[in-house]
Amino acid sequence: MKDRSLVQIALYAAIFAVLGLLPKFDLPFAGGVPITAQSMGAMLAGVMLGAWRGALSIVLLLFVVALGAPLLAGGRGGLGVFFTPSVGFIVGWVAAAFVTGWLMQAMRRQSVLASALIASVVGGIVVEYAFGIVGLSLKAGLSLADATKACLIFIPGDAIKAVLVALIAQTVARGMPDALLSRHV
Amino acid sequence: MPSPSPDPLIRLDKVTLRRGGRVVLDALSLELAEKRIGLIGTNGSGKSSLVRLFNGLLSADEGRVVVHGLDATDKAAELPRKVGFIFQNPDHQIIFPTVAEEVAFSLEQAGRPRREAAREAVPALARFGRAHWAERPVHTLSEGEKQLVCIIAVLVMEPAVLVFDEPFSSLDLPTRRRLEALIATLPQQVVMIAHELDAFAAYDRVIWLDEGRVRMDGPPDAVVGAYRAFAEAVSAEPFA
Amino acid sequence: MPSPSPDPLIRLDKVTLRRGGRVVLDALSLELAEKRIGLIGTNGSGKSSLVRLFNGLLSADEGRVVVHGLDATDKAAELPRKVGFIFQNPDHQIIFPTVAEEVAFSLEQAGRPRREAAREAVPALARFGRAHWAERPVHTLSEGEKQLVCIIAVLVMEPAVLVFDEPFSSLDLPTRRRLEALIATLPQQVVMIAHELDAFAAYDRVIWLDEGRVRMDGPPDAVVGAYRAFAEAVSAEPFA
Amino acid sequence: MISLYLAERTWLHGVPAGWKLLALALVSLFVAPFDALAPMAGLLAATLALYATLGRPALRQIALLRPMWPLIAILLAFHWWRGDPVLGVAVALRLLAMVLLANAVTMTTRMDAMMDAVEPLLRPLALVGVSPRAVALAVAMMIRFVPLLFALWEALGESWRARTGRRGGWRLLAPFCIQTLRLSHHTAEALAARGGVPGTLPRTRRQ
Ligand SMILES: Nc1ncnc2c1ncn2[C@@H]1O[C@H](COP(=O)(O)OP(=O)(O)OP(=O)(O)O)[C@@H](O)[C@H]1O
Ligand SMILES: Nc1ncnc2c1ncn2[C@@H]1O[C@H](COP(=O)(O)OP(=O)(O)OP(=O)(O)O)[C@@H](O)[C@H]1O
Ligand SMILES: O=C(O)CCCC[C@@H]1SC[C@@H]2NC(=O)N[C@@H]21
Ligand SMILES: [Mg+2]
Ligand SMILES: [Mg+2]
Repeated sequence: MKDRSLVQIALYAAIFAVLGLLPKFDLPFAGGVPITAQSMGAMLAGVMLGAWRGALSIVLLLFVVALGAPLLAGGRGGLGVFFTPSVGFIVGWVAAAFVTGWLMQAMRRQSVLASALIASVVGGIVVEYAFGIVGLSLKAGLSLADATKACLIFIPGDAIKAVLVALIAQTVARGMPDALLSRHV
Repeated sequence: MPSPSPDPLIRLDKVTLRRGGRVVLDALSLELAEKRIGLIGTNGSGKSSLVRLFNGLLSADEGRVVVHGLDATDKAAELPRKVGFIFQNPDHQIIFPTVAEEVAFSLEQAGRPRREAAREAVPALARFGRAHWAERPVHTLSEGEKQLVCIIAVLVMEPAVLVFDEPFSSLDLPTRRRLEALIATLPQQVVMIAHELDAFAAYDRVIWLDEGRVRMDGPPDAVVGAYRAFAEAVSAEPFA
Repeated sequence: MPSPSPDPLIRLDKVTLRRGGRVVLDALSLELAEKRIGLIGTNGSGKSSLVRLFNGLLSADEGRVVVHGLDATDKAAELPRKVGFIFQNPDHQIIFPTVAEEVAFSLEQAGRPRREAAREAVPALARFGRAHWAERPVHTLSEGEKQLVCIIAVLVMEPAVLVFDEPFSSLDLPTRRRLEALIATLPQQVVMIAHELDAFAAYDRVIWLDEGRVRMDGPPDAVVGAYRAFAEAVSAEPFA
Repeated sequence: MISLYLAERTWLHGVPAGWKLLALALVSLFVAPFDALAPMAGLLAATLALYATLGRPALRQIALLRPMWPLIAILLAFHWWRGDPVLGVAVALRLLAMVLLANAVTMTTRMDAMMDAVEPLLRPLALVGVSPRAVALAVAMMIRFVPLLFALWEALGESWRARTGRRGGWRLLAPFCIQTLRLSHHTAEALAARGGVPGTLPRTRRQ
C-alpha cells in the first residue's frame, strides 16, 4: 500500500530526527565527527523498512535537514552540515540503510534477532564507515589510514547500537509482526 | 478488598488550572464526600482536566487539592495508589503489548509479587468472562474490547477512589449494564464522567461543569434534568 | 452538493473476512440501498471491520463487495472519494497538526486547489460554530472536540456515502443533537454504527451483527427492541 | 524540540514560508565557517531580538531549549579541557542561535505553507514518476511526527504514572516502539480513507 510506505518512510525519518536529540560528544581525534545515536537510525530504518524504503527515509530526513530543520545531533541542520567532516557519514547513511535493509530481506528465513544484528553490522558499520572515512579524509585533511584509525572510536558505541536494533526488531516482531516491512516484501 | 481511607474526601480549594494559556478551571472549590459522584458538561468544559488533578497527572496552578488526606502537590507520587484512573481514550491508557501483561502490571502495582501478578492476570480476566483474551495483542482488539481491558486493568487494583472518564463510550449495551451493576456494588468512592446521562440515575450527586466552573450541583434528577433542558435549547439552533 | 451516484447501492456477496487468523465476517451477504442504515451489535461483532470493506481499508478474503458501482477489489483506490469515513477513535483519523490543516486537506482531496482549500477551511469550521479552532493544535483539544473535528473534516468532502463508526461516543448532548439533525437533512447515503440506540429512531433499516453474521435485519423499532431485550437478558448474569 | 506551531499570530506568521526557509538556509550556510566569539554573540543577540519582536508567546518557546543545556555544558567543558574555552563558547552560541532561528520558522509556519514553499523545488521529480505533492506530504508528515513522538512518549509516561506514581523511564522503550508503529499504521489508514497519497490519481474536479 502506497500510503503505508509513505507514512512509514516519514515515521522513520522522524525517529531518526528524535535520536539526534540525545546528547552527543565532539571528539577531537575524529575531526569533529560526533558520536551520535543517529547512526542507529539508519540501521533501524533498514531493518524495519527494507532496502528502498529504508534508504528513502534517510533521503527524506536529509532533505528536510538541508531545508534548515535542526535535526542532526545536537540540533544542527541547514546546508552547513554538508560542509563539515561529517559529510561522508551523513551521505553514507543512505547507503547504510539500503544495505542493511537489503541484507535483512536476503536473510528473511533466519531469526529476526540474528539477521537484524548481521544486517546492522554490515550496513550500519562496514558500509557506513567506508563512506565516512572517505569524507573525513577529504574534509579533515587526513590520510585514509589515519581517518580509519580515528573511526575506531565509534566501534564500541555502534556495536551496542546494532545489538539494540536487533533487540528492538525482535520485540516488534513479537508484539506487532506485520510492522516488520523488511520481512513482507 | 480495597483499603478504606481514613478521610474519604476529595477537597478542592479555589483551584485554578491553565492549559496552553487558556483558563480551564476557574477558582473551583468543591468537597466531594459522596460515594457516587457524576460529572457532566459540554465538550471542553474541563471535566477530564478536573479529574486529572485527583491523581496528580495535572497540578493546579493556584489553590489546593487534597484527596483522601493526601495533598496533591506534596504527595503526587502516592496518589495513584489511592486513585484508579480510567482514561477517556483507551489508546492513552494501554502500555503493554498483550492483554495479560496489561492486567498483570496493575496487579503488580497493587502490591503482588511479579510472578503472582502474572499468574493472577488470567483469573482476573476470567471474572469478566475474558480469559481467552489473555495472550491477544491489545491492538488487535476492537475499540470496545480495548475499553473493557482498560476498565478491568484498573478495577483489579482496587483503589480507594475510582475515576472513570467516559468509560462506557464504546461499550456495548450488555457489557455496559453489567459493569454498571458491578460498580454499584463496589465499596469505593466513584467519580464518573459521562455524556450518557442515564448512567447517573442512582448516583448521590451530579455536578455540571461549564467553562471550568460549577454551573449546577445537586441530586441527579435535578441536575441532569436541567442539563437536558439546556441541551434541547442549544440544539434548537441548527448547524450549517 | 455531493454528486449523486448512478447506482446508489452497497452490495456484499458471500463476504468472508479473516483478521489475525479469526473469522470476523462469515459469508456475509447484504444489499444496502436505503438512505439511512444503522449497524448495531456487541463489541467485537465485526461492525468496524464490515464498514472498512466499504472504503477499501480492508479487503474481503472471499466474496465480492461493490459500492455504488465500484468493485472494492479492482477500484479500491477510488473508493475513498465515494465513501467518507469517520473513525471510531479520533486519534486514528487526525493527520495534521492544526484543525484548519486537517479540514483543508479534506477539501483538497475533494478536488479544490490548494489555496482555495486553505481559504475555505475557516468558513467550513464556521458553519459548525468552530471558526475559532482553526489555528489550534489538534492535540490540545478535548476528546469530544477532536471527535467533532473528525466529523467536520469528512462532512466537508461531501462524499456519496457517509460511514460513521460511533461518531458521537464522546460528544456532548447538544452537539450530538445538532449533528443528528444536520445528518438527517443530508442527501447522502448514511451507514451509522452506534451503541447509543436512540440514534436510529428515524432510520430506514437497522442491522444487528453478531459474530460476523446478520442476526436480525429490519425496521429500527423491531431490531433495536430485540437487541435491547437481548442486552437485558445477558446483563442479568453479573460480572465477577 | 521542533517546537509545536504557535497558535498566537505574530508578524513572522505573515512572511511567506519560502522566504523564511531561504533566509534560514542562507544564514546557516553563512555562519558555518565562523568560529570567532564576536560574530556568534552578535548572531545570538540578533536572534533573541527577533524573538522579542514576536512577543511573549514566542519568548516562552525558548524554554523548549531546556533539554539542550546538558549538551551545551558538555561542549563547553570539553573545549575548556582542550584549552580553547573561547571556541567552545562560540560553538555553543552558534548552536543556540541556529536552533532558535529554525524554531522561529517552525513555530510561525503552518505545514501546508511549508509544503507550498517546497513544492517548486520538487517539480523535476515528476520526470521520474514521483509526484511532488507526495514528497511534500512526506515532508509534512515527518515534521509532524517529531513532536508527536514526544507526545506519545508523554502519554505512555502519563499512563505509567497513573498506575505507579513514578516515571517509567527505559521500561517504556519497547512499548514505545510498538506504539510508534501503531501510530504510523493509523496515520496510513487515515490517509487512505481520505483518498490516499495525493497526485497519484486523476482528480475529479467538481464545481
Ligand atoms: N487488527 C486486528 N487483528 C486481528 N483481529 C482483529 C483486529 N481488529 C479487530 N479484530 C477482531 O475482529 C473482531 C471484530 O472487530 P471489530 O473492530 O470489527 O468489532 P466491532 O464490532 O467494531 O466492535 P466495537 O463495538 O468494540 O467497536 C473482534 O473480535 C476483534 O478482536
Ligand atoms: N493539552 C492541552 N493543552 C491546551 N489546552 C487543552 C489541553 N487539553 C485540553 N485543553 C483544553 O482545555 C479545555 C478542557 O478540556 P477537557 O479535556 O478537560 O474537557 P472535557 O470537559 O473533558 O471535554 P470532553 O467532553 O470533550 O472530553 C478545553 O477547552 C480543551 O480545548
Ligand atoms: O551529525 C553529524 O554531523 C553526522 C555524524 C556522523 C557520525 C558517525 S555515524 C557512524 C559513526 N558512529 C557514531 O556514533 N558517529 C559516527
Ligand atoms: Mg474529557
Ligand atoms: Mg468498532
